[in-house]
Amino acid sequence: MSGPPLSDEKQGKRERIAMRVARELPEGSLVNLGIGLPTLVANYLPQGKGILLQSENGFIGLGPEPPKSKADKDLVNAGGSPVTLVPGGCCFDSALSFSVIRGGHLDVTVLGGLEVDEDGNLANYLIPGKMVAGMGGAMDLVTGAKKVIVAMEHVNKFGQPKIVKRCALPLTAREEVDIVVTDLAFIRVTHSGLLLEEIAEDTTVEEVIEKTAAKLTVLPKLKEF
Amino acid sequence: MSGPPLSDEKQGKRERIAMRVARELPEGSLVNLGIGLPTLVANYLPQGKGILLQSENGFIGLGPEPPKSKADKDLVNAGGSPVTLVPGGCCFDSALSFSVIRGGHLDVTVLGGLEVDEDGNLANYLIPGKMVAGMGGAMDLVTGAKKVIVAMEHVNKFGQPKIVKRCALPLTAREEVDIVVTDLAFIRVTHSGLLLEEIAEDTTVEEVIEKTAAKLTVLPKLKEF
Amino acid sequence: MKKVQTPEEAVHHIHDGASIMVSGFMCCGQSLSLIDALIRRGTKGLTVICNDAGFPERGVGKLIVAGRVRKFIGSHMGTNHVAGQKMNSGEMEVELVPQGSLAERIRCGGAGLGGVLTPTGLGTDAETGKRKIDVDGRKYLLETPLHADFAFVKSSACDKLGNAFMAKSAKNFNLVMAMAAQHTILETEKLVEVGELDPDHVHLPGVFVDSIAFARRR
Amino acid sequence: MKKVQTPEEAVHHIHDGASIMVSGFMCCGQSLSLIDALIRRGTKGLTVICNDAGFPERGVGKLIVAGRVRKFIGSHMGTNHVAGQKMNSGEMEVELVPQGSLAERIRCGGAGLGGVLTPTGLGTDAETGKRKIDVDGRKYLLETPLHADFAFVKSSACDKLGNAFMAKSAKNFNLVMAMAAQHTILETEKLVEVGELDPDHVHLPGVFVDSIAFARRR
Repeated sequence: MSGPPLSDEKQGKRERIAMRVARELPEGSLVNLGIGLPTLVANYLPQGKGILLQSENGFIGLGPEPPKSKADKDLVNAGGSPVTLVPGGCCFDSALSFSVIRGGHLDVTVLGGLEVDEDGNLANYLIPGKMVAGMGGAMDLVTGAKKVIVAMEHVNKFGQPKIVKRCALPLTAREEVDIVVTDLAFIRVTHSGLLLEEIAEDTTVEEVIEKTAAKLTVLPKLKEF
Repeated sequence: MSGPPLSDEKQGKRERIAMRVARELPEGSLVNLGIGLPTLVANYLPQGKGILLQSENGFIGLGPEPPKSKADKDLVNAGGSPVTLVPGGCCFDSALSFSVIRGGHLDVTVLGGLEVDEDGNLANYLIPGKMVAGMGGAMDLVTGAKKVIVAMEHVNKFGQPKIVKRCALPLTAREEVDIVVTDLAFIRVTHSGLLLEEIAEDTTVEEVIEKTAAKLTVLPKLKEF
Repeated sequence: MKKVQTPEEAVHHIHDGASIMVSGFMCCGQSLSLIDALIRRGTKGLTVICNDAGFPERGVGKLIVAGRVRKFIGSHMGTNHVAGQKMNSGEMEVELVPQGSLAERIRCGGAGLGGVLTPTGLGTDAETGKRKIDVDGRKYLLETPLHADFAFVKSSACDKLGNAFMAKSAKNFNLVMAMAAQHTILETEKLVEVGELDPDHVHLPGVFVDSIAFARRR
Repeated sequence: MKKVQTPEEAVHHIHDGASIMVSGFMCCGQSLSLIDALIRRGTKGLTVICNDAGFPERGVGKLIVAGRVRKFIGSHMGTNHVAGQKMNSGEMEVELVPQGSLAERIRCGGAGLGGVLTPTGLGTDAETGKRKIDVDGRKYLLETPLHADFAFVKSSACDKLGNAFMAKSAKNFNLVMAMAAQHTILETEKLVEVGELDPDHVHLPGVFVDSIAFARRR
C-alpha cells in the first residue's frame, strides 16, 4: 500500500491533519482508522484515554506496527500490513466485525475522501474509468459509525477543491459526514451547510474559501489548529 | 422435565420407537433429538458410524448424562438437564446454532408430535387453552433439517389417533414431515400420501389402520420392526 | 475500563417499564444475581426478552412469578406453569417467537439490520402480523429487529474491559443480546486483569459491555 | 472423520465454470495452497467470491492474473492492478459489494435466510438492481444470499472432524463461507487428533467442512 516517498511539506500537512483528528476522539471511544492518511492518527492518540482501535478485518485493539522480525502473518490491518494487538484486544470474524461497525457500536470512523459536499455526501471509492478500487468496508463504516470524520488534503493533486457543492463522483454514502479535517481547515457538516470552525495556523480564511468549491459559513470566533 | 414414572409397557413402546428411529440415521450424520421420547434415541445410536448429536442451545457432540457428581451447570441439553460432550464436540452461540439448523446443515431432526397429517403437516407445540409451551426451536428444526422424523405414540392418552387427515391443532410447520415412527408403525410421507412401510412385530395392519385417522397406503411387502 | 459493581449497584438505574433482554437457556448462562437484585429493587412493568420463561423458583422465571413482567417475548414457557397462568389471566402479555428467529431478530437489533427473511413459521400462527416477501420465487417471513433498554448477560470470566468468555453451553444468547441493548450489564463469575484473556478465546467483545457485576458462581 | 488430502487431491473434482468462495483478507487467512493447486490443475471459467482481489503474485489474485476467473464478486480490488485491467477490458465481470453486506449475504446463504435488510449502500451505486424495503418508516436495501459450489477456507489448526481454530485476524470470512458452500475444503497448517481442540476454542465447527487439505504454514 506504500506509494512513492512524500515530500517533507506534504508529510507535514498529513501529520497536522492526523493530530487534529486525534483531538476529536472521545475518551473510551472505539475508532476505525482507514488506510493511508487516517492511519497516521494512531500516532497521536491521547494517552490514558482508553481509546481502542477497530480493524474491520476482524479485531479490536489495533496496536503499532511490529519490528519486521516479529511480524505475524495472521495479524494484519485492513491494508494487509503487519500490526500488533494491545492488551485487552480481541479477534472475531467478518460477520461480527461488521456487526460492530453497522450496529452503531463504532464511535468514530476516520477515512479519506475524494470529494465531500454541502450535504455531507462522501465520494471516496471510485473514479469511473480510472480508479476501480471498490468500496471495501467504507460504505458500511460511513453508514454505521456514530461519527464520520473525513481526513484529507484540502485540494487534489491538480490543486482543485475536494470540498464541493455537490459530489460528481459515485457516492460512498449520502449525508453521513460529520466533520472534515484538512491541512487548511476543520469543517463541521450541519443541517444548514458547512461550518468553518477552525483554520490551520499558517492559512487565512480567504485562502480556505478560495480553495473550497462549496458555501462555507465562518464561525465568528474562528480558532486555529 | 421428568414426569411421573412410566409403566413398563409404556416404556417398552417408547424404547421400540427409539430403536427404530436410530436405524434411520445415516453414517456421519448430524442429528438433533428433541426433548422427551426422541432423547431415548441416543441410547441406540449405531456404533462407529460417526453420528453426531446437535443441541440447539449451542453445541455439537452431545454425550450421555454424567454421574450427578460430575454435572456441570454450564453444560446442559435443550431441556436444561446436565449432559456431557463427546471428544470432537464444539460449542457456539444461539445465532450460529440456528444457522446450523436453518442453513440445511442438520441431516435429521427427531421430535415428538401431537398430530401429523396426510400432507406431512406437524402440530406439536400448542394446545389452545391447555398447553402453552411455545415452539422453542421446533419450527426452525422442522423447517431447516434435511429430514424430519416424528417419533410418537400412535394414539394419545385417550386412545385417539394422532395421525389424522388434517391437523386441527396449530401447526409447527407445513409439509415438512418425512417419516413418522410410532409404537405400531413406520410411515413415510410421500407426495401421494402416507405410506405404511413397516409395522411393529406385535400388531397387525388392521390394528394400525383402525388406529389411524388418515388414509394409509400399505406397502405390498410390509416389513416388521 | 468498565465500572465493576455489585449486582445491586448495577441494576440501580433500571426504571419501571424498562425493556430487558435476559440471556440464558433454562437458566444456563443466565445472570441469576442481577435478576435477584432487580427483584429486591422492586422494578415492575418490565418487558422481558428471553429464550424461555425458565423455572418458577430460579432466574428469569422468578421475575414472572413476582408479577414484574408486563410483556414476555420468548420461544418457550413450558417449564414455568406460572407464566402460562399469567398469560391466560391476561396479567402478562406473551409474544412467542421461534427460537432461531428470536436469535436473528436480536442479532438484527445489534447489527444494524432492518430485518431478515426466513422460511421458519411460514404457514403457521407465527406468521401473524408479519410481512411475506418473495425472493427468487420462494416465500419468506420478514422478521424485524428487537432492541431493549438493557441486557443482562453472563460470563464465566471477563476482563476489566468486559471481554468475556462463556464456558460450553452458557453462550447461547449472550453475544447477540449484549449487542442489541442500549445498556448491557455483564454478570461474571470471574474477573481478570486486562490482557489475561487470549484474544482468540473471547466470545463477547468488551465493546458491547457497559458495566460489570461480579457475583459468585451458582 | 473427514478425508485428509493433499491440496492437489482436494481440488481435483472442481470443474470448469464452478463457483468458489475463497476466504481471506489481503491473503491473510487464505488457502494459498489450494489456490496454487487449482491453478496447476488448469480449471477455468470460475466465479470467485472473495473479499478482495489480493495481489497479482499471491493467493486469489494469481487466479485472476492467470485468466481463470470469469466473474469476481468482492468488495475491493485496488491492490491488484491486473484485476482492474481485466474488468475494464471486459475479460472479467466484476460485482462490487460493500464488505459488511458481502459478509451478511454469504451468512444468509449458509444460515438459510432469504436475505437481510441494510441501510449500507442506500443512495449509492450499490443500490443498482436491489429492492428497497421500508420497515418502521426507514428504508433499507434487500441483500440476497450468496451460495457457491465450493469454499476454500483456511485454519491455523483443525482436528480430523474439521473443527477449526483460526489465529488472530485470520478468521475473517472463513466461518460464513464454510457454511454457504455445497462443498467446503479446509486447508490447515496443523492437524490434530479429535479431542485435542478445546470445544470452547473452535471458531468453525467441523460439520461445515467436507474435506481437509494439509499444507505447511506460508
